[in-house]
Amino acid sequence: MLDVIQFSSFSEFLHMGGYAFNVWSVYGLFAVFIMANLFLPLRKKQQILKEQKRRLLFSEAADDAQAPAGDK
Amino acid sequence: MWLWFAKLGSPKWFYELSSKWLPWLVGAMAILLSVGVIWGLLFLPPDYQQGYSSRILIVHVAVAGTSLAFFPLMAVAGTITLVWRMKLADMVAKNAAPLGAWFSFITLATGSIWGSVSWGTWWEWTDSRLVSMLFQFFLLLGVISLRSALEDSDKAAKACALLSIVGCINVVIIKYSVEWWNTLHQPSSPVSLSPDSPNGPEFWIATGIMILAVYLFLAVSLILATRNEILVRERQAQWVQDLVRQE
Amino acid sequence: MNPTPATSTSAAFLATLRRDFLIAYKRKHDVVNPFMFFVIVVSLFPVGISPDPVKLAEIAAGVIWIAVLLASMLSMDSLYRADFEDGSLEQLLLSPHPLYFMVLAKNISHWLVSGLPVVLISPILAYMLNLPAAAYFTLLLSLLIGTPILSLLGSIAVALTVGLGSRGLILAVITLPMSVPVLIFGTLAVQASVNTMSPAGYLALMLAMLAAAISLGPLASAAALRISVD
Amino acid sequence: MSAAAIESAHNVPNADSSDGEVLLDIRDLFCERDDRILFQHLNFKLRAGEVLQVHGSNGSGKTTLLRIICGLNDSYQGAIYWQGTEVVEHLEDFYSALLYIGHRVGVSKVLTPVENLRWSCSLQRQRDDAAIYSALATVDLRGFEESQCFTLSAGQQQRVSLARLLLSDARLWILDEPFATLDASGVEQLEGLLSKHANSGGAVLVTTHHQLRVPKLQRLSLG
Repeated sequence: MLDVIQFSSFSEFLHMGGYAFNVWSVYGLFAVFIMANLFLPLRKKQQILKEQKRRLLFSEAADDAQAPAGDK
Repeated sequence: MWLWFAKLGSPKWFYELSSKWLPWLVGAMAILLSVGVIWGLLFLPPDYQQGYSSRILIVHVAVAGTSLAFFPLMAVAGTITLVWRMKLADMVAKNAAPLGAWFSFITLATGSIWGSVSWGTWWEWTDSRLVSMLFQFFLLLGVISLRSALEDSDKAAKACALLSIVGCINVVIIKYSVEWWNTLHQPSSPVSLSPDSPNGPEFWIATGIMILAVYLFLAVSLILATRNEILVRERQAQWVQDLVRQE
Repeated sequence: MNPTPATSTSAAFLATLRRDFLIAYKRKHDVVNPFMFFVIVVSLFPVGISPDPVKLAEIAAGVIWIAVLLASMLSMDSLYRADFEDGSLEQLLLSPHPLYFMVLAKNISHWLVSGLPVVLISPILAYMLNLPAAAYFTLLLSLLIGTPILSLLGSIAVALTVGLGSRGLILAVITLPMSVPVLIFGTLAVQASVNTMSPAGYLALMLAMLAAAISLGPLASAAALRISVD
Repeated sequence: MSAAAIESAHNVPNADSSDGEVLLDIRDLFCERDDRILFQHLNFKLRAGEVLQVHGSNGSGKTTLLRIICGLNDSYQGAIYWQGTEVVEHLEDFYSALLYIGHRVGVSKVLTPVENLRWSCSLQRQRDDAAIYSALATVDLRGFEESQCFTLSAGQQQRVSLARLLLSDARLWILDEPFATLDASGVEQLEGLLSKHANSGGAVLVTTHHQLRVPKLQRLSLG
């Protein structure tokens, strides 16, 4: 049973025995749900790193600018 | 034991450990998900009553089963926050609430799409599982809005921890009382409204694989979100600054 | 200067109870408004749905219970707010007595002044909604057991949000889903009486919930107050 | 900032006035708020007969320190001892001996001064109405005993809370800016109360920007 593909043609596969809308919308929703919850955190991570890098660079630049003045 | 516990509480330790584990978790999740989905869509024989619409159930049951884990998870994290004041537990709890709301929402959506075939209606109050899932969804929204309303993050952590513990007890009571309420309002028609009138062993094996895959997905997405939270909250720490420089 | 023994907890409990009664007496609108809200909401249903007595009789139990739920939620707002703003809450937290009993005293007095009047007026509204007479007593009894549970649950949510400026809606989002079991068993009990069956089982379950709420609710509220007053 | 806090902790003279019994002992207190360290390695002792004034600029954590000691704020590390035992383990004993007046003085506005005091006394030590009336007379509120507190001025409401000092037998007073709304005579009266309390073996922890005129005054500066 397990090794039998239930469909003989691609259009039959899409048709899902008359439940095309329901089956495909559920699997579509599921795919969007999973993709969104994996890629949104990854994108957010890039944003966080970018923002923090910017902060660090500027605070270091400010330190460098101040350091010689402090030595004098 | 306690040393291990204290170590686990350190965000740095968690970040480094999760960096090692993530590829494995993602790999296992990807394999199980593809096996589940391909099997579900291509190989699963049609149910004699429901036809191919039973394929919806694989996804629905897996997501629904995983949604039930959120309140216990948040209650445990809340207890750790309140008793041991572990920051990491709150970072997990903070991200678990919106993720749990997503899971509950997808459960409701897939449930009602399945119901539109099986019951002929998109919403059915006599299905106690969907009704209690609806109230779980509302309770999670309550936790999220409490978190966003409290500005002080320490206070928000403790308040949400307490609300999660109260909510977890409440979800159980709601579940049983809705079931009870339901048995008394059952319509006279003898049609089975249970979403898992089973369809042979293949169906259950496929569902089992899917449940495992969705649990792994929960772990992966929660870990990803928690890692982001760590980067934000620990931004003053030297190791985070080093990490930022390397990027 | 030996520290003399503090007052007994029961004396402090009674004093807190008396103080809250006194405040309620002096701030009558806090007590009257939820009551009026309840009466008005119930009388809107016949206007909005149908004046047909048969239809009204069918929904009477649910309408009264939901109106009670909303009125109870609205009245909760006044439980800790004034005390938080004037610092009395800090004094309560710093008393040498178990906070559980202090919170319980506040909950009891609050229920007596805002919950009980709503319960007592409900038979009149039940009559106006054409609820079968056989169910009056059960309605009264179920409200008598159910409204303290609602107060004890609401108290937790109010304690969690007491520091917030505007919290009307967040209070609703937190408390209303938690009230579902009370609503279910309250209306089931009344429906059972309407259908001339015994409501005893439901009332017993509600009593069990009340026992749990009395023992755990004030503990959770006390913890929530310690979090909010920080 | 942290260095300043360590230094200031050493500023507190503990060695020279070692005659009184140690009531309150603060060990290695650390508090951080919003990624900012308010104080760390904070150590001090408060002995019977002492008045300790906490100073510091706005936002230096004076109020936070007082609330931590009271147990109203638990986001700290370190230990607080009351008469030799850790406070968290014997909270009831500590609270029997503690009287705290914060920014919000704990006076209900709809109640009268007498009703307010009846309630606050009932939490710690029962006093009869005669004592309450005479305490109110002492803080110059004669004639206002039966008026609702919202008809009183801020200073008068503060005086209602001062009457609690007279009625209580708590050994430790923790007062957060008690002079803020008081007039000259009120300030003088409160200073008198503090001295008297210290002389009879009590201890006071107080924050104020006011120059306190009391004997055996200790100072602790934050920030």
